[in-house]
Amino acid sequence: MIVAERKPIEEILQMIAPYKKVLLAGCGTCVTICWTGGEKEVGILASQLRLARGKEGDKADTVEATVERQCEKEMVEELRDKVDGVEAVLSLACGAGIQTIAEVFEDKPVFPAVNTTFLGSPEGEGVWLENCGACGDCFLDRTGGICPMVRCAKGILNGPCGGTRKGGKCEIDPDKDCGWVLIYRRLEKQGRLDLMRKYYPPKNFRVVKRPGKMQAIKA
Amino acid sequence: MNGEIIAFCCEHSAYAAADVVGKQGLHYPEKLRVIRVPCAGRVDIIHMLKALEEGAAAVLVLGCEDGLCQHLTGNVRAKERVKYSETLLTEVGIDGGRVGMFNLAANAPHKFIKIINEVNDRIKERERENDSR
Amino acid sequence: MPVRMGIFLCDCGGSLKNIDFPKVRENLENLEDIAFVDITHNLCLEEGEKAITSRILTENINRVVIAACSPEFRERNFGELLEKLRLNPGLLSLANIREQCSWAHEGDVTRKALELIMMAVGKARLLQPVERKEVAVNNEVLVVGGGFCGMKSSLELSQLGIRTTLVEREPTLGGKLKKLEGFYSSQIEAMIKAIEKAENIEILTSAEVTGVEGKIGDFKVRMRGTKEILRSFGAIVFATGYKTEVAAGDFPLKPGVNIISQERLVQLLQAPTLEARPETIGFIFDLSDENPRFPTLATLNNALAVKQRWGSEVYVFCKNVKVDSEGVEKLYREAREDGVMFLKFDKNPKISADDGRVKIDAEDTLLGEEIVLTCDLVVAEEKLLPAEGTEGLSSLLKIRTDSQGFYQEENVHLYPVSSERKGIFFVGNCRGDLDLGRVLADISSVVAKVYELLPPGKVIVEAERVKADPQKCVACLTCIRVCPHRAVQLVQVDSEKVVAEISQLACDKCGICAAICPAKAIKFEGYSDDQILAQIEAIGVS
Amino acid sequence: MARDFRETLKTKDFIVTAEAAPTKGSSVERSLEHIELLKDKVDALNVTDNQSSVMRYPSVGICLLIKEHGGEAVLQVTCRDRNRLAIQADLLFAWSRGVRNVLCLTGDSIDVGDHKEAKPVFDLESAQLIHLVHTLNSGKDMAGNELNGGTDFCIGTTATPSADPIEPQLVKVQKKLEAGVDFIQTQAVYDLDELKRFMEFVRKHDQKVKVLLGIVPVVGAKMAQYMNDNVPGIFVPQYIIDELAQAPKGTGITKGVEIAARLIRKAKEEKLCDGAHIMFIGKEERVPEILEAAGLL
Repeated sequence: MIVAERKPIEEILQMIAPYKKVLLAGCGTCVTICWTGGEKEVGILASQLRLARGKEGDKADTVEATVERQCEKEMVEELRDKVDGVEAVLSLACGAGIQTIAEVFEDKPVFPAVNTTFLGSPEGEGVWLENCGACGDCFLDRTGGICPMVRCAKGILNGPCGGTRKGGKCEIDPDKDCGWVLIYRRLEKQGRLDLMRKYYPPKNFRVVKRPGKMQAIKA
Repeated sequence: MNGEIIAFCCEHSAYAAADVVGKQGLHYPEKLRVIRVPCAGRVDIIHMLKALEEGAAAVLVLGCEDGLCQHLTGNVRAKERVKYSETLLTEVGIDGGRVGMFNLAANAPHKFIKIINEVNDRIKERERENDSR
Repeated sequence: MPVRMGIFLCDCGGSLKNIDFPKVRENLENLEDIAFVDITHNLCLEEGEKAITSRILTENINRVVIAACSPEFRERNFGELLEKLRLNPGLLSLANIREQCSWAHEGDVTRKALELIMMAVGKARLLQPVERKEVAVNNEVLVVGGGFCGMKSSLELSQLGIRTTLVEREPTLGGKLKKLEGFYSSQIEAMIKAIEKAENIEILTSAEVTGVEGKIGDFKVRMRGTKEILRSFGAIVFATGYKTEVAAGDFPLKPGVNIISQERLVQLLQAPTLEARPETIGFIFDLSDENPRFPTLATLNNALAVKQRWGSEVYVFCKNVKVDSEGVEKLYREAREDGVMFLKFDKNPKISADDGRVKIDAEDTLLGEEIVLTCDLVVAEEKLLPAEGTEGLSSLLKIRTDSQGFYQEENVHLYPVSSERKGIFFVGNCRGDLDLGRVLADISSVVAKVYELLPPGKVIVEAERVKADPQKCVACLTCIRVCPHRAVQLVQVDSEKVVAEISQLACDKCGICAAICPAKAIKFEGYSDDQILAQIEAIGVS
Repeated sequence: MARDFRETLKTKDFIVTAEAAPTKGSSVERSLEHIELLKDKVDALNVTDNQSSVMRYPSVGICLLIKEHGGEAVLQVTCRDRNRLAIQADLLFAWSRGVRNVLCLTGDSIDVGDHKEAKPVFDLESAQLIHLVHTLNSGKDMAGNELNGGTDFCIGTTATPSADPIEPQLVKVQKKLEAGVDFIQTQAVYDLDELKRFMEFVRKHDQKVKVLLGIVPVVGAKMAQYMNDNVPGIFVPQYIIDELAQAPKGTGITKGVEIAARLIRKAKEEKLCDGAHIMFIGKEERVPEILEAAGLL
């Protein structure tokens, strides 16, 4: 799923400073799950904005709404009445959602309230781990299902760099595991270390031609 | 609202302690408004923020003593949420000290009074500071 | 249906003098959805019940606000009364104007009382009925552990007519007490016979619990014995006991032929023949300051047994014999009277090997002199530790253990035998160092709790007090991860969407899930977000 | 005039190289001093490439200076700051101007340096870089195009014999050996048993490659601790930290020099490896003392 983090409040306050009435648009999918942009967070941010602006004597008027998937035009369309009634939209969805809402309501200024950070999965309660770089050329068959592109800080193939810390931790963060040590252990357990001993030529970065676009085969 | 103190009180501890205050004929400031909750862990960030938006001088979450929450983690989570609310307030230049979490047992009416009095004193002090400015 | 609210104000027999009730009524009467505001004098008495009854029967109201004493006293009774009058108790909202208003302040508090009532009114407007329904539960209980504690629990449950299955890891029942010499082992034998005779107790020996799924009323328990067993139980009582270990860290010499454990000593005592009768035997405990109760009992019991059986010189080196457990004082006196010597030390004695024997060099604090004793046999101090497998079982059950690895922390709310999961109980020494008296108290306690939670027949639960809205739930698993009572699970609705479902039986109504749900999909009726916010909004409005 | 390093590798019993870190800025005087001081005392000077991800004067620039002043240079190339186009172009340039030796590294993380907000490239990593140099040596570029004049670099790479766990590192070393390298220069090693084990592994896969023991003198207990905590791939054992801690105040550098020389001398005497590579960063002027104490002058 897509993981995002809320932007610093000063940045948000600055973006919406010129607007009296703002719609805070949440998304009910990934950003809800990662505790960043669901109904609960929309409520908290709205309240925080009202408190901040109220203190300056510039009472903000907030409207709150959360749609199931903000990256779907049809679902965003449900917000039309609410969008019509405000001067700007503050979206708590991922970049895809923000762009969809901006496209559907072309005339309305749309601002991001969150930074979309990575694709990941929960590691435990309230902790998410990046584990996919959406590189377009999946390598997981060769690495025991652990992606070196994102689980390694440098995203390198062919094994660990020389900077691995004691106990198989990453050069840049002793709290994070070295992805290649994880790969080694997994493959060792499966008796498939041969896969790691193979040389892999430089990655093809042209697999996804930017801007990316995918056309499913029409049935 | 007009400068009230709102206290979300866990019914297993603080709410009962507040009752004991009354039963023993003890007192706390009249501006206290207790909202009964089943556990401090029920209190959410939005409840605290909304109370401040409405004009509360301070918002307290009062739960069981550490390690003695009927629901094990309720008071710990409450503390984390209060801390987060504090951050949210500080971020926008509002005194984070206006939210607070305290732990007490059902049989601790004096602690209950002490908490409320201290919070009330801080509110008064802040008012004085603001007046003199 | 539009809100139509009845308000009862109770002046507690006219004793709440600092509230001007007529004024309060005047202020409330003007609100649009109020059917009536009654001032009553003693809602807790029969006259109060009559007052409520007649009004509700005639006024066709659908919300009730009662401003009176703390909910501690009458909330339940008011709810029951409403139910009798065919009004859902979920539609009742209380204002505590006595303990938390009239009594807590001097001087006139009419304004505050009015405000507290306004808060209750604000909440009442948003209340929804909470349906109650009967659910079928399995009343059978699984007792894990066939020692004294497990056997006694099974017997007492069976005497109440509750079907019990007793599972024991070892091939025979009896546990640790069976291995103690004398009085205790004979009692255990009698108990085993009683269990074998009881019709509603099933015994599974050489079997272990390997999996527990589900919730109170329907725990699916997997057990491995001679074959794999999968059975459903309504509740599980763990009486898995403890183990003892020679406190190696505190003991300077390694256990061996001359330095033995209590268990080894009992083996020697029970052996038909003895190679060589030990002339001098030393018992040592209190080297660490923990001084556990059960090993104290074992030491005294065995010291006495040695004295009586072998007639050896018996010395007990100790700091302070903990005799606060039942029967221990008596045992201690008996041991002294029979000639067991107790030597008290402050500084830990020096223990060294001495030509096949063991030398103990201690400073006796009572005599104030050094005592050097060479023993043929030393029985070492033992520590009380969680039984083998406790860690595995606790992670299987997703239940916390304390810092020493025993089940159950001393949480006042759960004390003594409940756990964070409804229907799972811990009794006896698997939850810490208890003496027999405390173990017996645990057993009575667990029997009462099981009976209360799972009475014979069907159980009435509030069907949807805390509920995840399947439309709003995004199945993020947050509630499942945070529920301290493990009451939430994923279910499929309409054979497609997977959502969280809260078991009303297992749920302990804390609302942690409702607070944390990022989709705001969980509603705790009576403490919902809008009901809490309505109270906040009512403050200062009057 | 210094000897061709590839020749030195083939013929010399115990090879010695030293690291020359470029300065931050355009003034190269200090580098020149170091070059003059060391060029005849060591077999090659090895120039770092934005070492520790700290932006500096380019490696190739110092390599050219070394050549101009009659020394032998090893050009370090990391994959952190350049993609495959830039790396190939830079290598062609270096070769055309007389640089004959290249050390292939992945490069430290951007995060450890002084431009933490930069975009890390890592289009390639060290094993792929070795393949790339072989490709250029064969007269072609990575896309398979014929080059108008190729290269014939002597190729080296690095290894971390003290890594924990070591096994994943060895997998990588094996790949590099299979790609073909003339020499390996190890990360700092303080425990010669680790070096021995590493050599056994290397020799199992490659009899010809020359292994230079990496020497990073530590000049104080605090520094050693700092390096353990912060410098990737460095593990100073406790006994050395203790030894440094016991040294009288102000004699840290002397002690560090002594320990370094001891390690080199032992490695040479016991024929544990083929040479040493000294990295005395910021104290290049003291390198001769180590050489002398190790009996290499």
